[in-house]
Amino acid sequence: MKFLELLTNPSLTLIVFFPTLAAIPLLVANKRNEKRIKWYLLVVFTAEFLLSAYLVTLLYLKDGIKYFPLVADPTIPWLPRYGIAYRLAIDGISMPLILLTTFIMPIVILGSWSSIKKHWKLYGISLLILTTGILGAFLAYDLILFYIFWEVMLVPMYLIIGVWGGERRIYAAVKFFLYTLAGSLPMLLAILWLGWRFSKAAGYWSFHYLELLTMLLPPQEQLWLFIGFALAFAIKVPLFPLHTWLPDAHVEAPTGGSVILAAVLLKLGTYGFMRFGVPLFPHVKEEVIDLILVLSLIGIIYAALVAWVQEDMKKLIAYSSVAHLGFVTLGIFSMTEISWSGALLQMVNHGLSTGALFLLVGMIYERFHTKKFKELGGLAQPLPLLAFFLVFSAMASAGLPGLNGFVGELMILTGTYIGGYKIYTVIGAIGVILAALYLLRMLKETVWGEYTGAVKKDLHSYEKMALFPLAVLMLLIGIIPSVFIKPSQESILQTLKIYSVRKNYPKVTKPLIIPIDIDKEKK
Amino acid sequence: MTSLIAIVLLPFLGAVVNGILSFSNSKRAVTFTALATTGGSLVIALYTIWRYLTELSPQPIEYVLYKWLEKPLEIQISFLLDPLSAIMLFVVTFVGFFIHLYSTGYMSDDEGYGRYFAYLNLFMGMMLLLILGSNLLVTFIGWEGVGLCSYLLIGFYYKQDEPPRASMKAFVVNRIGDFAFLIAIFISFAHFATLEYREILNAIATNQQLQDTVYIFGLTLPALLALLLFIAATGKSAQLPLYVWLPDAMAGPTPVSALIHAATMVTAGVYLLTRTNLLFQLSPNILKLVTLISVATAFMAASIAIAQRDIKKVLAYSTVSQLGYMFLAAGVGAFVVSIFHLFTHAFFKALLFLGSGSVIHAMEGEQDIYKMGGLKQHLPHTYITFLIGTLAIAGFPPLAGFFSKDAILAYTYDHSKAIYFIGLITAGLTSFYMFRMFILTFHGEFRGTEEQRKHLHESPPSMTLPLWILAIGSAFVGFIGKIPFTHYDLFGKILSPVIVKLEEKAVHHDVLHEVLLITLSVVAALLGLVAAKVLYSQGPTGDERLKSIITAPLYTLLKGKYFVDELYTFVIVTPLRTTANILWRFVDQLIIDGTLHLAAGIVQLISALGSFTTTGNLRNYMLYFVIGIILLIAYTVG
Amino acid sequence: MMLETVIFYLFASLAVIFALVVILHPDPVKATLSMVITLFSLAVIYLTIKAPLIAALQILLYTGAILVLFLFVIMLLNIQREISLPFSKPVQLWGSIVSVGFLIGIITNFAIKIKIEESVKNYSLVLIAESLFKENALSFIATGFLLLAAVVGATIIATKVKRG
Amino acid sequence: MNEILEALVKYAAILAFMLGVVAPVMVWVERRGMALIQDRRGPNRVGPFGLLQPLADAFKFIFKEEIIPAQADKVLYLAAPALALVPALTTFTVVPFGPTFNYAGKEIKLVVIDSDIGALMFLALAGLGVYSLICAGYGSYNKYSLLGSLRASAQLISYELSMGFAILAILVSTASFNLLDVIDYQNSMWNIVYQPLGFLVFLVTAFAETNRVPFDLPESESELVAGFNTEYGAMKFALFFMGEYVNMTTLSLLLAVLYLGGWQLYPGWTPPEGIVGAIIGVLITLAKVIFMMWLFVWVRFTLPRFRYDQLMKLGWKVLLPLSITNLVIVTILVNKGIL
Amino acid sequence: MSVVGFSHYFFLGLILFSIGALGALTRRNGITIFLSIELMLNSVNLILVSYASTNGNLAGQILVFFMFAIAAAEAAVGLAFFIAIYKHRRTINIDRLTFLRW
Repeated sequence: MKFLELLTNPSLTLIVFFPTLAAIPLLVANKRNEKRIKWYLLVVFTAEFLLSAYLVTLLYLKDGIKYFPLVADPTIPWLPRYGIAYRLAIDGISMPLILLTTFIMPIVILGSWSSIKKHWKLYGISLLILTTGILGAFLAYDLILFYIFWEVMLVPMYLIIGVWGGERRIYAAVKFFLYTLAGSLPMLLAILWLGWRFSKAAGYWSFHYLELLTMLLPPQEQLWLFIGFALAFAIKVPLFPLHTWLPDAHVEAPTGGSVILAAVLLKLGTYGFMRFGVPLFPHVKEEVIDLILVLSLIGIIYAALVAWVQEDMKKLIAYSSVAHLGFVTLGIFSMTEISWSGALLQMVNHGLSTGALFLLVGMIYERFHTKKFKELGGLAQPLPLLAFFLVFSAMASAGLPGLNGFVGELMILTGTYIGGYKIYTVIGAIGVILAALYLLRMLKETVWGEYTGAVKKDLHSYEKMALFPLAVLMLLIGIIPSVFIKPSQESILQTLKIYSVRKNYPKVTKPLIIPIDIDKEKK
Repeated sequence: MTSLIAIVLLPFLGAVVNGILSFSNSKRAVTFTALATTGGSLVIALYTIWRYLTELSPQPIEYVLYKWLEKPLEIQISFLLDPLSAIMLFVVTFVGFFIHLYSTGYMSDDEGYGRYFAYLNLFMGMMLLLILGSNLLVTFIGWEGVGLCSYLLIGFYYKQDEPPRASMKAFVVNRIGDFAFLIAIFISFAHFATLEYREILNAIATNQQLQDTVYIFGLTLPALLALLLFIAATGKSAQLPLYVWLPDAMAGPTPVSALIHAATMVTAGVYLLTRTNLLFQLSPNILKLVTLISVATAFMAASIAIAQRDIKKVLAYSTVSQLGYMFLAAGVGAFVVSIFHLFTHAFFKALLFLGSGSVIHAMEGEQDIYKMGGLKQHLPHTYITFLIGTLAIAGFPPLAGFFSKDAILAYTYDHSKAIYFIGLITAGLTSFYMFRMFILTFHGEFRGTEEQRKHLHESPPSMTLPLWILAIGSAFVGFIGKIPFTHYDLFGKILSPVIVKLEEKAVHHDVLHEVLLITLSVVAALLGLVAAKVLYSQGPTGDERLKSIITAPLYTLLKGKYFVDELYTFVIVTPLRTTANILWRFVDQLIIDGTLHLAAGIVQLISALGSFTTTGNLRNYMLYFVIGIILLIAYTVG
Repeated sequence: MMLETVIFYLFASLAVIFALVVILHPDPVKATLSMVITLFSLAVIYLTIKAPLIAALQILLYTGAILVLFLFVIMLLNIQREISLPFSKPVQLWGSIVSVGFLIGIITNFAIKIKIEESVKNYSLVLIAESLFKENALSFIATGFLLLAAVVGATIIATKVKRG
Repeated sequence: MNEILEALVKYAAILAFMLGVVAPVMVWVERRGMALIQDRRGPNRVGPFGLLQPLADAFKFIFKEEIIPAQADKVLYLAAPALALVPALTTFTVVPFGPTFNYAGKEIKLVVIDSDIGALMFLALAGLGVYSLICAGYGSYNKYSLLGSLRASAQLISYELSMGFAILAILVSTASFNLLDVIDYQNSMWNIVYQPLGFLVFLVTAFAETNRVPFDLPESESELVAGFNTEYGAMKFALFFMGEYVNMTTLSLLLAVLYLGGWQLYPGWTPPEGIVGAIIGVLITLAKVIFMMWLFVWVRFTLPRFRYDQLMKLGWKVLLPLSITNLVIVTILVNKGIL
Repeated sequence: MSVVGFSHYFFLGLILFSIGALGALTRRNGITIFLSIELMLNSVNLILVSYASTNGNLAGQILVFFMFAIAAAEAAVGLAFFIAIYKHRRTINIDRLTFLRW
């Protein structure tokens, strides 16, 4: 069985399915001693991170080339009749996101160490399955497989919000589930349509991403397919009008849940745009690209303003992540190499800074059992370390130079400017001011000011362990960003080259297979 | 030039160590690290400056630390040593060190001691980054870093409710300035694929075509860049539109105000202008704008200062107006003189702030000059040094203030008579509010509470020593610059390579002309002194008399700081907040969520309709059944 | 041949009359008994169609077993005569009459269309038995299981002990 | 037309024999037999040896006043006796009572209807007996009669099942429903030898079907005051009685046909030609029937009555399994080709 | 069979069927409805057998043979239901048995 073979030696499949395998012993674990389950989960997730890190470095340094090549697992045909096969591959674009996911997971466990009180076993299992879903989605190179992993993610997340959430968790969980599902159905239609058209053009069925890339569809058709994909990803990102599920989901989700949601789940939307949205449909009309750019700009300004007047700390951060991801979509759709690498980096940055912010909110909630600004204030005096981390991550997410947020925003905005969208850059830059506005308001409401409450214990050991790596990474990306960007440069360049080759190709009236060889293509 | 790296890294190191120490409250260790690091960087700086300036023809030295970004965006972290940065380096490290020394005394009994010095060292590091950076990015990192530290330091006494609000205001207003800086970075990278000053300026200088074609909004590329950088400068150096944060910044500890809001940070704008003076010289319309704004700021700030009661507020407004002078010099093209005025201002303004610090220290935090008076005999050292400072700033001949201010006025005179006249009035106003404050605090009888009187004591040597050094500095530093009637201009000579000379300007005008200008400025200063003496010799009642002179409404206008703060909140903050609320309540919840819930409602309606048919009565079901069959048969057969 | 037609018309009318009694009579016992008679007359009609096996089975199974079961249940549940009009709300009455009438109309116009070709009847028990156990063996076994299920089901439903 | 006529003639002959001869003789035999077993004299007043006693009873029944209980459901109450006769008068049509012989060039079968599903028809019609019991019980508006009728019908149904299986076993071996074939099949050896178990089951169910003594719980005099026919007097009661006797004879006839080789003196015996052989065959069948009738009467006055639960247990838990095993054994043997 | 054609049987079956249908639709008492359904069933059997035998094939009879089994099973279970309902609700008048609804 090739699949078992893949599972035994270090391969992408192992990374993806290791958590699910680890979930099995959990099934038989005794529900009561949660302590052991917690430690087990921590060990599993750290092992997962080390495994993925090891494999990534192994692939990266294999033949000494300084960029991250496209490495694929051997494909296992699944439905040969329709060309659906189990294809996993990793390249520069998905590598950082994979590492982010596996890096965040142990932190999520540490974050929810004491905040999750009941059903740890179920919590553990849903987390493990969620990880498999996310990693699978990032690595899937077959559209159907991608869709399957895309759906697998939904259920555990729904459970996490629904079971361990706050008061209105059911409403939030259902809203989250329906929203994402409704979005992903048009995508399924689009995928199937693509596969079908490919069978018409090439004579044989295939859902392989690279093969689909060689096919060019008439512009009108491409537009509709693009809308199908864009809807699913826009909801996930979330793009402006479709974002109302995010604040509810965040406010109601437990700490661990909202960290994953912010750090990783949102990135799937943007990753989707990068991988499938843009390259597959080059002839999409200019107005559509402009529309998305305008929407992301609105997203930035709108979310920043709304965040500024929020009463609930977690909601403020939720809206801030809407703003940050507005930047990312801005970067993606200005279609320049700089803005793409900036967008990719910003995805990771946002994961780290907003993840840290959510952890801190969780810790505050554990101590004061409230997230409302009116009831908080003057944390610097009783909890100096927590205050330090809060200020640090707030500054990072506000885009202070020297920390990670700035690098991403700088590259995105420069890329957008070079991409020819001058006015958009200026409006985007205003977002930077507003970011400072609401984040500093948050700090004023929570950290500074007079503290009259009871003596609270500062950060416990596991909380420090959760926050410290995030802070270090934020600083490192800020100071030496080139180390983090260089590996994924080549893949971004290739994707954009493919995009430009397909874009320059004259428009076709019926599906046509065009050979794409990037090297021959002139710069 | 590893020394540059050492200078920059030492304060950062200090910041980290102090940060850690701040959790354990061992004051001695903190003091040691703070002074060691800043002292060390001062010594290295002096040595490098001395070696550099004494060379024959000092070429700018560039030292690349490492590549910040490679593939798409070619940026590296690199430092530049040239006359301009040397001077700035001297100012920052010299004044910085003595303020560190001073604050060991001033902050000795504050429990956030470690945290304070961590922030201060971090500030020093960031400031050095700003002035030594060889490209726009490093400057920008320093630029925002300095903003962060001012935010942290202003909000140092976070327990009270005023500092946090002031610190937030400062950071946001600075951020608006930085927004323009960011746009400048994008443009420069888009057009020159690099952020290095040298490369950008060479590219513009050599490319004639670039200088003429209109880039956008009727501005050529250099003009646009100049405008953006000027907006950034107004944000940082508190010029007219964005100066509101500086007076509120006084909520921070006094040494902070001295270091940041007098000597170093606020001067960053001037440094930036001089660094990129080519851009400004190529765009005369921008220069005209600069002069206008700067002279307006100078005059307005001075007029507000005369009606202020808080000692630090008066000094804050005086800083704003002195900065107005520096920008005025830049506006009229005399970049050397603006840097010279920056140089002298650093000394006497730091001195004045530290003096007021020791006054406040003695009066246990009392800052209202109405409640002081007669401190002459209690604080002799502070009294004398404060007097030297006031004389320097008022512009009396032997002291530094005279030389730099007079040079500025001279150049403005060449430029345009009207602006020279306003400058002259501002000079008079400056000496008036300075002496008003001086008299009210040190002369007349003590107006404080009994218990404060007992407590009155001279500050410890650790505070008075820096006062004396700065006093000596502000006394003699004037001679470095251009001495009227002579061709001796050491400062000009040092800075000349940095300033680009487009076309020869009539630098030297006849002696008579000079004499006239000097007498006029001295007379203005004297007038201010006399007026202050006359009005305030009997104490604060002088204000009523002043009110009667300049009509009541004008006085209230000045006292209320032209109500600029209220204007801003009314015009910008409240509308923004209401739109935000509308957006959230109305758009987010009502429209978007509304449509969602509407859809859900419709579905529920349809399902309710469906359940109506299931009445539970068997007979109905059978009837439906039969009807169904009939339809079926009718369809198939009929 | 006269005898057969006489027998047919006699028993046909008998069946129709007693069928009407079944649906009109308020007393269920009387209704069931009239049902016995209708089915018995149907069995006789089966004989006239030369299908004795079906007739025998009809009597054996239907009248012999099922209707006895009905009677047993009626007695067990002690169902009284229906007091008011046997029919419920008039609107449903007329509704059903109209619909049944409509149904008949459709079926008849369908029935007229089909053409029947008379052919020799080669009825024999052996032939039936053969086809029963050869082609339809499967359904034979299936009916066996069905009956088993029915038995088990009926006993459980009817005798479910009320717990607690 | 003529074979219908022929069937009618045979039907009339047997009916006359049954009602005219069997019923009165059985009444006498039963009363005398009972007396003999109970070691007392039977009725001897009316005519020599009480031979006219049945006539006397008949007169009594005919002239007795017909009483109909007030609350009784007239239709059901009156229908019951009629229904009792239905099975009685129709079941013997399918049973052959003599060998086939050809007379005046035409072959005559001594069976009323020679249908090839004779046994099945018998079972079907036997089943209808239940209705008379139910109508009687339900119609006579009397607790005891209702109870009696329900018990009777339950008994009837359960034993009908075992009888059905027993008959089935015979039919499996003869591979035909036609009773004439059954007799021909017995040329080699009578079924009593091949299927002793089947014979026993059939014997017991025969008693149950006719509600005879060991099984006459429903109209047992002592507990239920004559069960379902408590309310019936006079002629109605007579009808029930007659129905019962006719049933008895038919069952004995059937027993003879199925297990005792019908008109065969000994297994393999073929009657002499012509009408004489027929008459000898009929006489032999008659002898077997009389023996069976005597057995009925004999058993009636020796065995005690079953309690109702014993009755039911016997029916379902003893007889039914036995008959099924018998059927299984027979099918296996037939399959192997032995039987 | 020759004199009494298939149409006679067909119409007899049809009449019986309609009577059964009417009974089922209008009666209130559960058992009577059940009876009329059985009646409908038998009328269909009748038509089936008559049609099959006129065409000379035996499929009809076999089908009816199975119909009996099914009718028996259905009657058994149906009556069991009525008994259960009766035990629970003390009535089998279907107008009152309307608990199976939203």
